Amino acid sequence: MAGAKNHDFHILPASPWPLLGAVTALIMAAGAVMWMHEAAFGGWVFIIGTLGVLFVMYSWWADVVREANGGDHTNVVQLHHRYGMILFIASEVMFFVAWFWAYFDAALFPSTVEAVGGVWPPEGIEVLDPFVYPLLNTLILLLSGTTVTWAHHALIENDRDGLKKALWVTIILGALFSCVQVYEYSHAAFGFAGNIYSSTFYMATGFHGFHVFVGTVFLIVCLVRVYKGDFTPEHHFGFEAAAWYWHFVDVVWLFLFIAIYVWGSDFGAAVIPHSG
Amino acid sequence: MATNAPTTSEFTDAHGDDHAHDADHKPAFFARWFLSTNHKDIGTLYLIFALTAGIIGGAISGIMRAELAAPGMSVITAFTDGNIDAAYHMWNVFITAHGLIMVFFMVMPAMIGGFGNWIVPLMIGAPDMAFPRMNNVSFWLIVPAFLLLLASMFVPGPAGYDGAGTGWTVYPTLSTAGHPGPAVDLAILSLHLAGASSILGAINFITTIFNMRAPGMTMHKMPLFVWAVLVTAWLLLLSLPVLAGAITMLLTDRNFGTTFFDPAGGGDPVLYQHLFWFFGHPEVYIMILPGFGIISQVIATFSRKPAFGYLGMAYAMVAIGFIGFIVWAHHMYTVGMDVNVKLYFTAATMIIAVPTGVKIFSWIATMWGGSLSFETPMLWAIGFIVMFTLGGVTGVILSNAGVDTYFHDTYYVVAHFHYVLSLGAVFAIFAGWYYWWPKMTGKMYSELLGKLHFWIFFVGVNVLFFPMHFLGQDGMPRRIPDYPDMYAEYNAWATYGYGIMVIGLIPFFLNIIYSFAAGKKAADNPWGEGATTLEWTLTSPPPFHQFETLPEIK
Amino acid sequence: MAVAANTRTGLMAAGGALAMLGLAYASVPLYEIFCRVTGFGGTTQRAAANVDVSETGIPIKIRFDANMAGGLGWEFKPAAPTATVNIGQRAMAFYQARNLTDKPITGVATFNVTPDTAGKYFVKVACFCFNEQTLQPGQVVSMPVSYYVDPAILDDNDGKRIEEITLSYTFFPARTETARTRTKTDKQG
Amino acid sequence: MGRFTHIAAAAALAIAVSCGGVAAAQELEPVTAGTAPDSAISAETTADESAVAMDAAEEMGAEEVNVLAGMGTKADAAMGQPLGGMDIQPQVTSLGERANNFNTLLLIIMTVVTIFVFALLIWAIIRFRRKANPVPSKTTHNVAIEILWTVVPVLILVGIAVPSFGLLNDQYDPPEADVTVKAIGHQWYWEYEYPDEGGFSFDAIMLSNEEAAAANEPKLLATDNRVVVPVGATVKVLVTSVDVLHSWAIPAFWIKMDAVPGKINETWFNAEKTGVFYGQCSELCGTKHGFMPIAVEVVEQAQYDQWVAARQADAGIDPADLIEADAPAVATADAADVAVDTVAANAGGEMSDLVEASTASPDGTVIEQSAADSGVATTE
Repeated sequence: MAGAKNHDFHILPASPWPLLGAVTALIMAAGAVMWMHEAAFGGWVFIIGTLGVLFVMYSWWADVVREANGGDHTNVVQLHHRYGMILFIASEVMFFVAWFWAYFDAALFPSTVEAVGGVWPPEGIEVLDPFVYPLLNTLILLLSGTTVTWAHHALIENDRDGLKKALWVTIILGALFSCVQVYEYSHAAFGFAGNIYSSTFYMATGFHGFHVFVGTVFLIVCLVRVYKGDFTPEHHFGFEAAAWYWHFVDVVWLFLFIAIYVWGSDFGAAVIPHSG
Repeated sequence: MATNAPTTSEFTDAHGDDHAHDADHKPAFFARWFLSTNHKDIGTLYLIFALTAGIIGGAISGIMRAELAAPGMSVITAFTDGNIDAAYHMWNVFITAHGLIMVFFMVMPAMIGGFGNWIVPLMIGAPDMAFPRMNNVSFWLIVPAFLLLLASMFVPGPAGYDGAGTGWTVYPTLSTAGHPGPAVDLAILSLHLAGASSILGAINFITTIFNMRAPGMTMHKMPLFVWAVLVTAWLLLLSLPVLAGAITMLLTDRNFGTTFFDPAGGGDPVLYQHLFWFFGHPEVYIMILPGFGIISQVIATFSRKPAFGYLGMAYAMVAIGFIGFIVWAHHMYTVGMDVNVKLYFTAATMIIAVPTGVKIFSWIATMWGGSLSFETPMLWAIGFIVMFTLGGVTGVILSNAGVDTYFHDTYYVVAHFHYVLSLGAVFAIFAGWYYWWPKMTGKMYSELLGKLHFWIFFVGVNVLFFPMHFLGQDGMPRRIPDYPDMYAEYNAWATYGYGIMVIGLIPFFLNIIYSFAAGKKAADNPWGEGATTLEWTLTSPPPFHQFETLPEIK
Repeated sequence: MAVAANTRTGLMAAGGALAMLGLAYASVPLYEIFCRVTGFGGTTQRAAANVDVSETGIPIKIRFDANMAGGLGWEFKPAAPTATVNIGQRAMAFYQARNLTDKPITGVATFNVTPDTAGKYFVKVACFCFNEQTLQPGQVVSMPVSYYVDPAILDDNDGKRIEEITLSYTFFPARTETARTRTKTDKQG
Repeated sequence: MGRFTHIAAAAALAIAVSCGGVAAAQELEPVTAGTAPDSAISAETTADESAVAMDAAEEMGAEEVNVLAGMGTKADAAMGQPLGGMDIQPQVTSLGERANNFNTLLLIIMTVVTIFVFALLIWAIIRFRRKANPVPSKTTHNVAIEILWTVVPVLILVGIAVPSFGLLNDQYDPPEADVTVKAIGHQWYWEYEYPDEGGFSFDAIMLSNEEAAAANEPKLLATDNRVVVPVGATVKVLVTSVDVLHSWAIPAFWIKMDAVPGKINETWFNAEKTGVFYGQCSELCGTKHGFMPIAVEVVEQAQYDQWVAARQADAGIDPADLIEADAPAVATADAADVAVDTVAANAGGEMSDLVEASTASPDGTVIEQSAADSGVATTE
């Protein structure tokens, strides 16, 4: 046949999702502004836009899954996906760099610039004890990192039962993390607004929490796909991407734990003799 | 397969797409232009978008230049029923919109979205981008981003006035406490969408360039334009998320009571400037690096000689990209930084001049010994070298923190960055436009109109921007709608220059019409022996799906 | 085979978790030692009240600067604009605030030190920084700052050239929701 | 008319204040130092007041008339303001002169570089055009020249860096300040304070075009009140803001410093010539960013003293008090304790650290004011 495709790249047919995604993103963004400024129905516009975006994401990835199962994802296309995922995670890392930057800007130099009483954590802030719930959460996440690897090995060895078990455990651990985080937030001695400690604390850990949520959903999608019979020992990039993402979330948490919870607690104050 | 009535299954059922095997079978209009997964069509959309945004951004600068033509408020007051304070604010809205539009919606879409999309797969011998569908969402996301930015001009900003008058840098606390209305929120979300678009595009380009090079095309055989886009994509990928973080902090400071930039809550307004310029300085190179790539291709083509010092050229761009990440605070010499910090940033900034010099000299060395002809793209490329050199040397002067104290936030800086961007980037865009026009459309343009465009534009922009150096030396601050009388003369010159530049654009638009209406059919390679990259081996325009059989590079 | 592999993986996971738990708790004393040795910790910027600093006899001028922002209806100024102290000498300065309105107003202070280089060497032993202050109508309070200039400034090439250090406070109106509006009754642990 | 009423109003204020006519001063307050940036002086002065003031102006004589706004130094079109030319404004500080010279040096180096590049470019265009050179060479490498064009720029930059770093260091390194001025940015005017002269303060608001023309000052640059400093003195400027970012800049002194809310920045200058020097806000600060100029009047020391005295009288400051307040005294532990207790009680007991701190210094902490002046908290 003239013009026959003699390569392994994936030439896609036209797709409605990008355009629809942009339209729903516009609705979501406009709705967000309306909602933040308390315009009539602003919250509803925002919700409709968000649901639209979620619908587009679902449909889009449903197409990707269909294409994967249909054999379109040749080795080189899978390689693309690997690169794509790594690069996406790299950009996510840089996103967290901004939050860490804000945190350290305030925490490292409290005496020269900041209005935090010359100390970090600021005077009057009753920080969370790092070795209670944060440590528990660290262990939960680290454990989930091992269980997701367990799932990966089970998948490679075609042990579907073990895969399901390990994924279930990972998802439950992820959910548990989120629950502990919510519990901790709701019992923190400081509110969200009004000072730089709570700003950096809640936004950094909050964005991490959001990523945990996304990662958990990603794993749930993988689990559903496992039950539907997707993934083979050779071809399971969807799962690998979820696992990578999960490890990324894990590593970010370790930095948060060390920098914000431990170093940034008055733990240091407790061990260094000073006026208090 | 009928594509004019799109349904989900039709576009997603990968197994029904027999047409994918037919190189020139194009989808029907709506599917082709709105639901595209074709890098060339998406590239075309980007170019049309950039042209539209450029006209809007340029028209805004026209109003600004008209206002500055003479001292006193005379033009913008016409929009505000003579209310002079409202006119002052509208001025700020205009400078903000002009900056954001030109950076995010003109230069970047044209360079990376337009030429990058169109040309990179052709140059590396790839059938398309790595993620064709994601490519389209990159394009479509900048449309709502642009709409949000335009909308922000018509909703309340500071008390009593409409629009965000914060400058494109959106510094707090002017952008937080100073603008309680929703305008700044719309601008922030506009940047979020534009940023998401660019990050997805960057992922796409890096993956494409790493994985889809034709057999035999090693990294060190890639055309310099591909190198340029690769480095640019890395800069986008690593710098834009930091901006996303910074403007998210702005958003939460504005709406949810956080105090990242609010000193009353222990925050620091200067933190925003660090975050912004950590993005903003790489952004400068994001805008100019693809231009470097285009110029390298054009100069080599019309010198009929391969690029001189290929490796030096490629790694100079890598070096510029890398150093671009560690010089950000030279935009902040007057915020009250420690003297040692200023010393560091002065030194680091000056170092950038070295790889930049390597590029300039290598371009001239490419011409050296060549057999030069001066078709329109070559004129733009030589014009680029002239303009970029002038912009570059003022950059070396400004890099010295002790000197910058005087020039910071004056017209000297305005002149400097317009020489490297408005003249550097735009000249590169025009060079690429004429260079690839025959390839993209299959039609030749008129050399006469093209040269007319170049010469009038060249004179115009120099009359427009060169006097700004004098204004800056005389101390005129940026971002002011009215000025002391002594600045009148050179401001008048600048406004005349704007007029000449606009006249210069007439042959540009005429040329587009002429080319479509009466242009000669373009040969596969209209530029002859000097054009050695893969796109010239294809038909003009290339088939809807090219390289169905991958080319082999020896 | 698969079962054995699973068991092994499970054991490894459990072992890993245990090891990390152990490490995490072992890190408490390790961290403590680290902080003792390096002085690195959450509160290094504030000196202990009982730390001995040797007085050098080299004088330096301290300027006290006071600002108000955001339309706070106070008068706020240093009791004296400047003081000359010896580097290393413990000294105390006073600021005065007066509520000029007929309503109680709560302010919150921020401070900084200039030149930038001096920031690391200007040590406040105690101050009213960041503490919210509520002033009744017409009330005047005097706010003390106890400080010293670290003699290490003399070892700093930029620092030793400093003739005068400015300590600047700015009072902002307190925000409605602040750190202390929530009680700590439910605090974990 | 504009200039006349301006002078008249200032004179009226001077008389009112010096006579202790507080009520009159309050009435006239917004006219000269009004906080509404737009307050047109002529518009707010009634015909009667102008008439009174007019008489006053005649009685007082020109020099004293302007005492409150400044010392009446005439703006010099050749210095301290834009000249309308291509050049850097003439510098009146030695550091500014030095920076200017350095800039000129850079400009020369850069011009040479530019001419060199353009010469190469033009030569290439002429020599290697198609007609002149139909067969292109195939040279693509020349290691020697590539090294050369990397190393030579490096050497040039190192050559630039040495004086550049020296300049930066000296800009940072101030001699001890003779006069300290605090500039506080507001949307959209500057407020100035002289902390060492009793802390009097005033606002500097841009003159309208008509007023500036009447006063024979450059429009958009002149202010109703000027910062007055002595010639040949080292003036430290503390810059801060109460709302958004501003930037305090005087081109003729080669200084520019951002005003950041919640932060104090410092810069300094030592003007070697008398005259009036203008600058403009140099950081976008909102609607009237372009209309909050800075005017510094450099005068002889005697005139400066005279101006300070007038300002102090205006603010009700007795210079004799200042000398006493600056005298160091040893505080008794008691005095400190009382103050501490008062504040601690007020702050809800969160000053415990401080109490400890002060009692833990039995060796007699030195504080820099008399015990009486330490304002042992008096709650009213």
